[in-house]
Amino acid sequence: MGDDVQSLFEAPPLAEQERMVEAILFASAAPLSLATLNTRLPHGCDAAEAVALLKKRYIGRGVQLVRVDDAYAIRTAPDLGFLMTKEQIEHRKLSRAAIETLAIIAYHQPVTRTEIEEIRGVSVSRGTIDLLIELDWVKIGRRRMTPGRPVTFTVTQGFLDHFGLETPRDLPGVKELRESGMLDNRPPPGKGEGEEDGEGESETDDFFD
Amino acid sequence: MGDDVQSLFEAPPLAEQERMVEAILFASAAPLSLATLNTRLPHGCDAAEAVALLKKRYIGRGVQLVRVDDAYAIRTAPDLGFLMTKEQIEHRKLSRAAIETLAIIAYHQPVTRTEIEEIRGVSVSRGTIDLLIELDWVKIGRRRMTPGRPVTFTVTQGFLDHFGLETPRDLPGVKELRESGMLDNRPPPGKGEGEEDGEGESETDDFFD
Amino acid sequence: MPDDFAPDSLDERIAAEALVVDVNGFEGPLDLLLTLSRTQKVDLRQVSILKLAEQYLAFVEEAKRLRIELAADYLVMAAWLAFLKSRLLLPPEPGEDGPSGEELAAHLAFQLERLEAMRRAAARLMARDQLGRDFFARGDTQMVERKKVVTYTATVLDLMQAYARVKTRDDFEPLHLKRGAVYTMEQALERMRGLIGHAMEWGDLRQFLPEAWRLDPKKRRSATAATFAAALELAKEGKVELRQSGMFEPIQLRRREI
Repeated sequence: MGDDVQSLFEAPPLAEQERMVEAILFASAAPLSLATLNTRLPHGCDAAEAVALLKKRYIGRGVQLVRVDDAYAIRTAPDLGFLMTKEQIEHRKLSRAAIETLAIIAYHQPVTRTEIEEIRGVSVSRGTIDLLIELDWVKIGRRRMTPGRPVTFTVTQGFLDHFGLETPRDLPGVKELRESGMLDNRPPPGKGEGEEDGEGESETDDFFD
Repeated sequence: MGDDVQSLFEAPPLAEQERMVEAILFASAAPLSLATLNTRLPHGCDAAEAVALLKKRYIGRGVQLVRVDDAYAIRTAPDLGFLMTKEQIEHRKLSRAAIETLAIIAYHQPVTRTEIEEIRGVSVSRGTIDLLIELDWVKIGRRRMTPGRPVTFTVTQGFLDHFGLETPRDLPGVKELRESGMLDNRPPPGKGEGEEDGEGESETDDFFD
Repeated sequence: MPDDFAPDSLDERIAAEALVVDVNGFEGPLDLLLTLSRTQKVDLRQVSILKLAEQYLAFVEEAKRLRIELAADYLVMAAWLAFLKSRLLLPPEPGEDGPSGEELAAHLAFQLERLEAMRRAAARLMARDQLGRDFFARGDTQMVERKKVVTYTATVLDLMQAYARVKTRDDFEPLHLKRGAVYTMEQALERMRGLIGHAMEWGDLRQFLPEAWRLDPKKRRSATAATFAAALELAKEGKVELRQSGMFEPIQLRRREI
């Protein structure tokens, strides 16, 4: 687009952009990425700056602007949950197996089914991963570049949104677990060391660093 | 109730009441009357006063506190309505024929229409593929260098984005689906499980490598 | 399996008994080991793997005595722990390779510690504020007048299940015939309508079969059935006459004079 055409569509002032982002985020139940916001805003707007301003404005209010992965959403302040009995959704109680599998996927991602089974010491039962995918908490990641090229699982933006996490790095205790070696994929002694597990580890590192 | 009992349940400060009303109105699916607000707020609160404060706070913002009959709701500022047009989206589930056709294209791409029909065992209507193309999930690929030079179909970047995949290779094969319990279909007794699964997998590999 | 092993105290016996009764509550042998290790009342890092192996083996013995059937996983673990125990107690045979008892024990200790760590992490995760329980999304997202844009949704699960359905359909619908080998009655009817004009004399029904469908037995059967059905249809319409001299004799057909 030529310069003269662009100047016809000058971006609105930042305060106005902030209002626009406010309106758009208020109207959406799902988190919206900066890219989505930018396509919805008039030409020349900078969603990132407007979001930063808006976030500051809502500090300490009844609703907050939260970051979920690379997206943003407005959510009620957690300390006011007790007022919301009307809106509370009856959550299906997850089985212990499902909760543990979810935690292992979140902390060890990307993780294969075999690795989940090794950590829990039992096979993943039919339907557990299915359920977690259906809840939009788990999705399929890249295949592991090891023999058999197994499918891996990772957590979703929906998971982060549900548990109020900005990124997987914000999982409770993840740093301590990593430092104490609890997120290592240590091969049992006597088994061919290195190859598979070395790769597994480096991939996990990629994800968190 | 005696005075001394009431003092045990002192109303929160007005600023806190305003936060509460903000959170309740935000999360509510419908406008709420002052009477309803008062039943949801802690004892001793004055919804009318809190609503008045909140209304003032939102003046000039991207959203406003508006009165609807005798109830209150948070709504987009009228001058920003033009930003909301994208919000009205009707979600429809894909038909069984469409999702099966899409799955076959994803797993076997590039694939011709005749091949899709062979795999599905029924003919594929023109409209099904047109819809998938219109959704930007499927595109026309290269012509196959066989008699008649039929066009092939492949999935698009839009498909990968929608399904949260990096590449179509990340989709698990039938054997993996079954092993991870994502597939309830069990092979009928008497049918050699190994042979069939092996075939399914090698087929997928052929197409991707 | 050691006969001479006896639980140290009555308390432990009772605990072991309670565990046996509750065997269904365990999520596999590792979970059981973790529970048993707690009875040692020390930090997980200080747990004696030898003692733990003995506790586990005693548990399995107890389950046998009470005729409680244990899943194969538990028995596999018992065999492995018996092996581990012997490795830990006996000096290694000269020239024996493979990991030492200490290495195996250390790995088991790591597995237990990791499982315990993941349990705690899962508990902390679930204790977090949750969407729809502690904090909430916008309740009313339909804020302006409707402007319908239809989008189609499908999840990756829909996609995978659809593919699995297609790929395993043959398993479930054995009667789903391959298209290529079926000659339909409509096809036969169309062909015969063109031919009966010439059928002045009685002729075998089989001569109406299309050329390409006469050799392969499967195809011939399909074409015969379709042609026979078509002949019946034409007879019903009063266009042809049919006759058969006896059971399993050829069926004959000729045009009906009007």
